[in-house]
Amino acid sequence: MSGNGNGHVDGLGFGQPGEEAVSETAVPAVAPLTKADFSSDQETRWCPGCGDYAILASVQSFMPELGIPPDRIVFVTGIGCAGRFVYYMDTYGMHGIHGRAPALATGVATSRPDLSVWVVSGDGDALSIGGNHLIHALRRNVPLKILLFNNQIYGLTKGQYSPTSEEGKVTKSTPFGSQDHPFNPVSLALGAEATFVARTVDTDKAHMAETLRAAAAHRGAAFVEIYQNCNVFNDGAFDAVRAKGRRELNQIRLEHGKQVRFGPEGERGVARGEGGRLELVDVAEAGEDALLVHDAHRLEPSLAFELSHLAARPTGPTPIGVFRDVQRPVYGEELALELEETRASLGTEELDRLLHSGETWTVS
Amino acid sequence: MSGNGNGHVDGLGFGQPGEEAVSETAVPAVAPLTKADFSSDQETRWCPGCGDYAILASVQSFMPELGIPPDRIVFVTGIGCAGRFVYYMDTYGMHGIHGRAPALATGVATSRPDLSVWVVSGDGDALSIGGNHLIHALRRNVPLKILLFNNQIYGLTKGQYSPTSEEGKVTKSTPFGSQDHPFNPVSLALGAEATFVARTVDTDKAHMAETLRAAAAHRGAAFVEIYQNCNVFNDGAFDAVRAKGRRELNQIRLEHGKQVRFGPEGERGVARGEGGRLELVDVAEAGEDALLVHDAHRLEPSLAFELSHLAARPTGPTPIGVFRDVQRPVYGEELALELEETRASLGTEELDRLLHSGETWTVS
Amino acid sequence: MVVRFAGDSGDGMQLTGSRFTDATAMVGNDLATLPDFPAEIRAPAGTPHGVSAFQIHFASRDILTPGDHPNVLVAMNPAALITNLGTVEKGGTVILNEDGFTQHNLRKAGYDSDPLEDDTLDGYQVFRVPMTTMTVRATEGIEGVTSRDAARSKNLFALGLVSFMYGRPTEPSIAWIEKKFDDRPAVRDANLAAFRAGYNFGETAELIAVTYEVEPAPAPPGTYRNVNGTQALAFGLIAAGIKSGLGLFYASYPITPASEVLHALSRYRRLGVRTIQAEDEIAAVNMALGAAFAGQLGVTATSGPGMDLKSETIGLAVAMELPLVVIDVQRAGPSTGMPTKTEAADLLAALYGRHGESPLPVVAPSTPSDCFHAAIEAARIAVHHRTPVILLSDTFLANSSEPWLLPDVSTLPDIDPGFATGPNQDDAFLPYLRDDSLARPWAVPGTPGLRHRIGGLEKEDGTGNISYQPENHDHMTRLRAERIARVEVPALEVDDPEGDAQLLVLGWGSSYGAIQGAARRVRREQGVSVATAHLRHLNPLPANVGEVLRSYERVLVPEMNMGQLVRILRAEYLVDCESFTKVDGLPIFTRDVIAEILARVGE
Amino acid sequence: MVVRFAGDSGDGMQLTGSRFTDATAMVGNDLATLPDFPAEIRAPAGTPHGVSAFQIHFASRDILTPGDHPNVLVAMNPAALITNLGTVEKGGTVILNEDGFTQHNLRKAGYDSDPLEDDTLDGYQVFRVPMTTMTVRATEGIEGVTSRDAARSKNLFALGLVSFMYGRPTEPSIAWIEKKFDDRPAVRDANLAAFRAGYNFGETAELIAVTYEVEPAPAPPGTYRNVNGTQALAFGLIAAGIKSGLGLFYASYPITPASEVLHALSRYRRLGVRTIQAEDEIAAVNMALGAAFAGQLGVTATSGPGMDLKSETIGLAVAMELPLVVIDVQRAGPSTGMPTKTEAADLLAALYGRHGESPLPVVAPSTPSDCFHAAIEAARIAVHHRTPVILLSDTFLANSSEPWLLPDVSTLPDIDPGFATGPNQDDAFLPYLRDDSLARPWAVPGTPGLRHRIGGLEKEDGTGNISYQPENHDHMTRLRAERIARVEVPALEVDDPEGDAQLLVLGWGSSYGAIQGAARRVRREQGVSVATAHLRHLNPLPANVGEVLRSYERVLVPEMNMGQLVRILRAEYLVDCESFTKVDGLPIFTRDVIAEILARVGE
Ligand SMILES: Cc1ncc(C[n+]2csc(CCOP(=O)(O)OP(=O)(O)O)c2C)c(N)n1
Ligand SMILES: Cc1ncc(C[n+]2csc(CCOP(=O)(O)OP(=O)(O)O)c2C)c(N)n1
Ligand code: SF4
Ligand code: SF4
Ligand SMILES: [Mg+2]
Ligand SMILES: [Mg+2]
Repeated sequence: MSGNGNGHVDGLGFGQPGEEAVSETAVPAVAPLTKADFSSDQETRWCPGCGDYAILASVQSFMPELGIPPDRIVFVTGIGCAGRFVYYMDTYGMHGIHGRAPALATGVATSRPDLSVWVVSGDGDALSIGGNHLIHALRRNVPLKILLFNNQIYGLTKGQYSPTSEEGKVTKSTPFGSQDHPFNPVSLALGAEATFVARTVDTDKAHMAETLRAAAAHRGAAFVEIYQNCNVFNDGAFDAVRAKGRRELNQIRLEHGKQVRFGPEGERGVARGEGGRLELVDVAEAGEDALLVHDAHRLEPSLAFELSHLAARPTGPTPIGVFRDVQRPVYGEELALELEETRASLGTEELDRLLHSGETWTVS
Repeated sequence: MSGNGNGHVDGLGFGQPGEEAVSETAVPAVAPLTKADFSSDQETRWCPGCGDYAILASVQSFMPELGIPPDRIVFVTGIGCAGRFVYYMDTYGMHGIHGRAPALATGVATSRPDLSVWVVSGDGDALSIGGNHLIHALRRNVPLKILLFNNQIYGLTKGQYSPTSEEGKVTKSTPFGSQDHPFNPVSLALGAEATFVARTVDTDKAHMAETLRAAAAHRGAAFVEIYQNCNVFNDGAFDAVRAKGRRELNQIRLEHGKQVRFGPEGERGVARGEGGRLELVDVAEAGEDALLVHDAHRLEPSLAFELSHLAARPTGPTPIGVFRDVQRPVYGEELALELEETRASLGTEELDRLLHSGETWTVS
Repeated sequence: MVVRFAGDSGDGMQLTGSRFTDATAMVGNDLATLPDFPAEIRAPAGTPHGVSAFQIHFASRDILTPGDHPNVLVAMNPAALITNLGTVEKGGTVILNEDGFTQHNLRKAGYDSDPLEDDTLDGYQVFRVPMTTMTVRATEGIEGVTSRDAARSKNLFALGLVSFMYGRPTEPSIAWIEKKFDDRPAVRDANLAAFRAGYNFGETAELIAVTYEVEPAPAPPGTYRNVNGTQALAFGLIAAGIKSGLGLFYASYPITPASEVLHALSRYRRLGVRTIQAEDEIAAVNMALGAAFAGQLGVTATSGPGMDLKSETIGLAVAMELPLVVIDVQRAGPSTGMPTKTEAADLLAALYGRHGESPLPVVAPSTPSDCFHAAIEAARIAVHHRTPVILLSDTFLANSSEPWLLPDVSTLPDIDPGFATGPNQDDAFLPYLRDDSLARPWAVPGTPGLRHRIGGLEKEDGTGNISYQPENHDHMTRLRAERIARVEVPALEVDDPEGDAQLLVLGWGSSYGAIQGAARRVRREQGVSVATAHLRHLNPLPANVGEVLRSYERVLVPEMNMGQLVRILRAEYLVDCESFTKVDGLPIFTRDVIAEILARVGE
Repeated sequence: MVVRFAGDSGDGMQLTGSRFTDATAMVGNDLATLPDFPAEIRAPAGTPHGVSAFQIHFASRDILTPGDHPNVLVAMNPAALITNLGTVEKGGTVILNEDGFTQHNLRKAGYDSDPLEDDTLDGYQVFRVPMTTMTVRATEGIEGVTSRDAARSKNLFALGLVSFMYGRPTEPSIAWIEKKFDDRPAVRDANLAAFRAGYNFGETAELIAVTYEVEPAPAPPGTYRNVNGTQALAFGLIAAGIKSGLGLFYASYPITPASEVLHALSRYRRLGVRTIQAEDEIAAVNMALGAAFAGQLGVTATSGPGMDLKSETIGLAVAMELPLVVIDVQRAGPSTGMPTKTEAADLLAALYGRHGESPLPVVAPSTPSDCFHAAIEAARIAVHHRTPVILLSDTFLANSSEPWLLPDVSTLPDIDPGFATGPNQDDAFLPYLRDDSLARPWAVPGTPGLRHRIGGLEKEDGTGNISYQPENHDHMTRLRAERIARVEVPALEVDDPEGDAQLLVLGWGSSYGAIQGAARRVRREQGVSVATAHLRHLNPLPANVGEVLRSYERVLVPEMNMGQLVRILRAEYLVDCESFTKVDGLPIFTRDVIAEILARVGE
C-alpha cells in the first residue's frame, strides 16, 4: 500500500532517524525526500534485535540521497527473512519466489530503464537455490543493485545451515556438523565477472551509506554483501568485524586509491610479500611504501579477488568496502531506449506490412 | 547395453586407435583393459568433424590407465551434443535432464565411494541452466570428474549463443549480436572454491591424457574445461590454441613447479611485473629469473585466478593445463564408509529399538 | 486442544490466559478454562510454589472439562516446567522462555541438571524462545520504559506467540491492551510491542500449532507411544531402508513444513541414513535419483513450491523406471501461500503435474501414525515396480500427534530389491526387458557385465536404446500407463455398520480422523446410518471403487481443496460424487463433516 | 507430402529417390513417384540441363498423382535449385547441399547473385547443410576411399537425412547398401558411413519434417501468404504488443521446437520487440513476469520439460494476478522424450501442474494460421483479466504451414491495458480491489502515488496485505477460481450439416485439420452423417459444452495423448465421451479419424 505512514517499531538501538549523513548530490526541485517517504505502513516483523532492522533503517535513510521519487523505485526480493524487506519500503515492490529475485528484477530493469531497481536477498535465497540467477545477472551487468543479507544461516525456515555457513556447522539439518565448504560471496561474484562488488556490515551505518552510495552510482549490476546478524539462529557470526572492541581491530576498509591499512591507529596494513602474495603486515615493520594501494577500477579482477581471499571467513581481519568497480556495457540499456522510441510510432500500418512481408498472392 | 562391440565410425582424422600413450600406473592383475573395453556398441552420432569425437577417443584411450574395471565407472551427462557422450562409453551411465548432471552424479558418488564417477557437460548445460549445481558440487568437493565441453555455442538446439560466447555474437537467437558478457569457466570455478581446475583442448591428445590423469588422481571434485570445436555452428572458435601453426604460439602450458613459458622455443613467458601484475614477457628481455613458477598446489586460489585472467578469451596466448590442485575434505566420503559398515548390521532389532525410543506405555 | 500457560506469579499468566480465552471464544470455539494459581499471595519468585498457571480447553465440539492433559505447555521458568510437565500429554508441545532458564532459576526450581540439555524433554515437541530478550529488544526506544519494566511484558509476548499459533485475531487483543493501559502510555506501548513481537516471531519462525481431533476408539492392548506425522514418516523411511537392505538416501531442501523430516532423519546415521541438504529442490530430487541408480533407497521430500520444481526430474524417473520416493507435505497454496497452514490441494499436481504422459503411483497416509506404514508402502511400490512414487502428506498430519500402537517390526514384510545379477537374454543384458509386473531389471553400477546407459529420451522396449520409432513410442507410452495400472493395491474397505446407509462419505489423506469421528457421532447420537471409506491409494485406484461408489445413493467427498478427488472419481466412474470443500488453511473438523452428513440425511 | 530430390546427373538422385520410395512403401504409406531425368545421357555437370530429379508423393490417404508442388526440395547444387524451386509450394522446405554452391557452380547454373544470400529463398524454410564436407569427413579413414570417391556418396547422406526427417527405418536401407555393394567393401563402407552421417545429422540438428494434411476448402477471395505455426504465433504476439501499446517482452530459453519462436521474434526490434535468451526456463518466466509488473506484455515460451520448470513461477503469477502469456509448444514426452516429434499431452499439466489451487485460462490454436489469432486471444485474456494464460501449441502446428488469408489488421480489436492511474478508494490505492470481472488494477512502477507491494504469500482481498486469516484464504481461493470461470469465451460451435448426426467428433489443438478432413470425406464419400466441433478454450470451457455433448448419442474425442480432454469432459459433464488416442509422435491423420468414425457409424 502506498502512503507515508511509518508504523513500524523504530529505533531498535540502531541510531535515531535523522542522524544520517545528508548527501551533497543533486536533489530535484521538488520538496526534498526524507526517510519517512520510504517507510511503508506495514509493521516490521523481524525478531527483535535482528540485523535486518539496522539495514532497513540505513537503506531508508539513504534513499533520499538518490534524488529519485519512491514512485520510480522498485524493490524485488525472494523468500527468507531478508525477503520481507520489500514490504517495509514504501516503493513499488515484488516479493517473488525463493531464489528468483534477480530474474524477476531483470525483467523489470531491462524493460524500464527509467526505474531504479533494487534486489534484496538472503544467503540461502541468493547463493543456494538462486545462485545461478545471481551469477548470470552479474555477468550480464543488468542494472540492478543487489543487496545480499548474509547471516550465514537460513533464518525463515528456522536455522538450517546455508552455503555461507562455516564447515562443521551444527544446525537442525546437520546435527553432526555440516560437511560443505562455504562460498565466499565476494569471490564468487568476482568469478562471475561482476563489475561492482562490495561488502559492508549491518550496524555500520556510515559505512553502509557509503557503500550504497557507490553501488547506486555504479552503472550496471552492483553486488553488495552485507554481514547481517541473525540473533536468533546464528548470533555473533560477525562479531569479529561487528562487535565493539573487535571491529576496530579487524575491519580492513578498502578505499579506492588509498593504502590498505587497518587497526585503531592504522598500524596494520596489506602489502605484497615475497612471491607476490598479499600479506597482513605491521606498517612499522613493512614500511609505508610497501603498502598496497587499492585500485577498485582495475579492469582485471585479480586484485579484487586476492583481497577477497585475505580472509576466508569473517573471523579475523576482513576487508570491507568496494572491492571492484569497473565500467562495462549495461545490459539492455541501449535497446530499451531504442524500443521506447520505436513503440510510440507503431500501429496498424506496421503490422499490416509485417503480415504482408514475404510472398503473397491474391484470390479474387 | 553392455558388451565390447565397437560399432561406431572410428578414425575420423583424430589419430588411430592404439597409438595412445600407455600409462605406467598400476593395472590390476586381470587382463589389462584396452580402449575397446570402454567403447559401447552404439553408433556415434555427432556431426562428422565434431570435436567431440576426438575427446571421446582420448577418454576411451585414457580409461584403461585408471585400472578400474568399466563396471565400476559411471558416466553422467546432461542434455546437449556433449550429453550424448554417455552412450558411447561402455560403462554404467545416466543421461539426465538439462543442467542437472552434477546433482545426479552427487547422488551416485556420495552413496557409492567405490565407483569412479564422471560428468560430461556442455557450456549451456553446465553454465547456463546448470550453473548452480556445478558451483555447488565444486564448493562441496564432491568426488566427481567434471568435463566441460566448451564449444561456446548451443550445438544440439542448433546454434544459439551460450554463456561462454563472445560479446556481440550473432546467432539465431541474437541476429543483432548478443549483449551478454561471457563467463570464463576457469575463473568461475575458482570463484566457486573448486579444488581442482584445469583446461585442455579437444584435439590435443597428449595434453588431454595428461590433464585427465591429473584430474583422476585428484581426490574430490575435478573440473576440466575442454575447448571443443563445433564445426557446424561455431567453427574455429579455438583456432588460436588449436590450429596447427597458431597453437604453438598461443598455448601457455601450466605445469606445477615449472616456469611458465610458451612459444615454439619457449621464448615467451609469464612474469610478475611492476605493481605485482602478471604479464606476458619475452624471456630474453625479462630474464629467466623473472619468470613465474607455477604453483598449482597453493591453497590460496588467487594465483590460479590471475592465470585464468591472462586471457579473457581464447583468441591469443591462453593458459592450458592444471590451474589449481589442492586438498580438502572430500564430500561424503567418510560418512559413506561409516554407513556401509553400519548398514550391514542393521535389522529388526535396531528398528524395534528405534520405535521404542522415547516414552512408551502399555495397555493390557 | 488444551493449552496451559505457566509462570511465576509475577509473570501475569492469568491475564495472558484469560485474554487468550476471550480471543478463543471470539472465534467460536467451545471452551472450558481452569485458572490455577498459587495459594500464597506472593510466593518466593522462581520456586515451584510461586507458579501460577492457567489452562484452557477449546475445541470445535462440546467441551465438558478443562482437559486432563495439556497438549501445549507454555513455561516461563524452570519452576513452571517442573510443576507442570507431568500433566502434559505424551508428545505434546512445550514452549519455553529460554531466558528464564538461568542456573539460578534451575536451582530454585529444584532441577539438578538442566532440563534443556538432559533427556527431560525427550518425546516432547520443544520450542525454546528467548522471550525476555526479545521483549526487551522489542520495547527498546519506547520512552519511559526501563528494560526491567520491559521484561515484565513478556507474558504479552507469549500471548502474541500463542495467538499466532492458533490463528487468533490480533485486533481484539490490541484493542484490549490499548484500553487497559490507556492511562499509562509507556506500559501500553511496551505491552503492544511485546504482543506484536511474539505474534511476529511466531509467523517468522513459522511455528505451527498442533491440533488433532479424533475421538479415540477403545485402545487394543500393546505398547504405545505418541508420534506425530513427521516422526512416523521418518521412522517409516528408516524401516524401509532396513527392510530393503538398501540404505536410506534422503536429499532435501529446507521448506516448511517438510524440513522437519530432514531434521528428524539427519540424526539417524547410526541407522544407515544419509541426509543431504541440497542447494535446491531440483538438486535434491536429482541426488535421490542418482542414488537410486547407484542402488540406494532414494527419497526426497518437500512442500508445495518444491514439488513444482521437482516435476521435471520426476518425469525423468518415470522414463528411467527407477525407484524413487517423493514426499509432498502439502501446505496452503497457491505459490508461497500460507506456509504454516494445511491444505490438500496438490493431488492433481501429483497425478498430472508433469509434461507428457508420465503416470506414477500416489499414496496418501490417513493419520499421523499411518505415515509410518504409508512410507513403507511407498517404498515397497517404488522398489518392486521400479517407479517414482509420490506420497502426499500434509501440514496437519505432519504436526499432529496421536498414540500409536507400536507394530511388531518382525512382521513387516521385507522389501526385496531383486537386483539384477547377470544377463537376462542369452549372454546379453537388456535393461528394459520386463517381468510379469512389467517392471524392468535394476542393475546397479559395480555389477559385472551389466553395464548399460539410461536416460530421458524415448527408449526401445527391451534394449533401452534410444528410439524415435512411432510404434515404439506408442507402445512405451501405453506400457508405462499399464505398468502403473498393474500396481496391486488393496480393495477399498467400506465401513457401513448398519448395512443400510444411503450416504457414503469417502475421504483421502488427513480427513480420515474427522470423517470417522463424525460418522461415529452421528450414528451414536442421531441414529443416522452412514457409510465411510478411505482412499489410501490415489493411483492406481483400488479395483472396486467404481462398484462401491455406485452402490450408494449419494457420495460425499470432503476435501481440503476445491474438489480434486471428486474430479478424478467423476472422470473415472461417471458417478456424481458431491464435494465438501474447505480451503481455509485449517484441517477438516469433525463438526464440518457432521454438518455435511446431516444436511444430506436430515430430511 | 511431396518430396523432390534434385541434383546433378552424376549425383545419384534416382537411386536416392527410389530407395526412399521403398522405405516409404514399407511404412505403409500410399505413394506415387515421378522420376525426372535429363534427356541427354550425360549433360554437362553443374548446368540446368544436367539436373536429374526424383519426386515422390506419399500420404496416408489415396494418392492419385505424384503431386503438383513439392513440399520439400532437396537440391544438391545451384542448377538443381534454379530448375526446381519454381515448383516448390509456397513456404515449403528447401534442403541445400551448401558445398555445391560454389561461385563456379552458381555461374554454370545461371545465377547472377548467390541465392543463399539474396531474397531468392525468402518465404521458404531453408536448411543449408554442408553435405559434401560431412560426407567426406564421415568416410575418412575408410581404407581405399579417396575423398573424391567419398564425395560421391553424398546422395546417401541426403537419403539418410530425409529418412530421419520422415522417420523411415534405417535397417532396410542399410541392408540394401550392404547387399548392393557387397563386392566393393570400400564403396559399401563409404556409402554406409554417408547414410548414417546424414541420418545422425538430422537427429543431432533436430531437423523437423513438415507434414500437414488437410483437404483445402475453396479459398475465399483476399490476399494470402503461407505461414507455419511458429511464424503465425510470432506475428500474433507482435500484433498483441502493438494493439495493446504495451510493447512485447519475450524471454525464453532455447528448446526444440519452441526456440523457433525466439528466433523469429528476435529479428523484430523495429516492431518494438525485446527478446532475451535467459539462463534457463525459470529465469525466462520470471523475467517475463517482472516485465509484466513493469507494464509490458510479458511472454515466455517453451516446450514440455521447460513447462515443468516454469510451473512454480506460473503459480506466483496466479497469486500476483499479473498478465502473462506462457506458450507451450508441446512435444512428445515424458521427460526428454522425442524432441522433434509432436504430441498434445500437456493439457492436464497446463490445467493442474502447479501445487495448490491455481486456476488459469488455457487456449489452444487449431491450425498454423490460427496461432496468430490464438496468440492475440491469449494476450487479450491475460491483459484484461490480469492473469497468466497458457497457450498450448504443438510441434506439428509449429512446423506445418498453410495458406493464410491475411486479416485486415485494422479490424483487430485493441487490447486495453487499462492501467490504474490514481487512487481507487478514497485517497488510497488498494491493489486487490476488483472490477466487475473480478480483475484487480494494474498499476505500473512510475505511476505517482500507486506504490504497492505484491507477492506470493496469501493476500487480504482489497488491500493486498499479507493475511493468514482462514476466512480470507478460503475467500481468495474461491475468488481466484471464480475470476477465471468468468473469463468470457465464445460458445462451442457445432458443424452438423445434415442436422441429424448421432456422432459428434470433438477436437482440440492440431487435430482440427484431420477431423475436418475426415468429416468432409465420410460425408461426401460414404454419405455418413457426422457432426464436428472444436474446443479452442480449454479453460474456462464454453458455457454450452455440456449441452452439446449431451445432444449427441456418441462423442468421439481424438487426441494426441492418452485421453486428457476426455478426462476433463467426463469429470465436468458426466458424459461418457470416447477416446481415440494416438501417442506415436505423429499428428493425427485424416485416415485415423475416418477409421474411427466409420467404426462407430458403420453398422
Ligand atoms: C522453492 C522453495 N524452497 C524452499 C523454500 C523455503 N525457504 C524459504 S526462505 C528459505 C531460506 C532462507 O534463508 P536465507 O535466504 O538465508 O534468508 P534469511 O531467512 O536468512 O534472511 C527457504 C529454504 C521456499 N519458500 N521455496
Ligand atoms: C529443460 C530443458 N531446457 C532446454 C532444453 C533444450 N536444450 C537441449 S541441449 C541445450 C543446450 C545445448 O548446448 P550445450 O550445453 O552447450 O551443449 P552442446 O550441444 O553445445 O554440446 C538446450 C538448450 C532441454 N532439453 N531441457
Ligand atoms: S530469524 Fe534471524 S534473520 Fe530472521 S528475523 Fe529472526 S533474527 Fe532476523
Ligand atoms: S552440432 Fe556442433 S557440437 Fe553438436 S555434434 Fe554437430 S559439430 Fe558437434
Ligand atoms: Mg540467511
Ligand atoms: Mg555447447
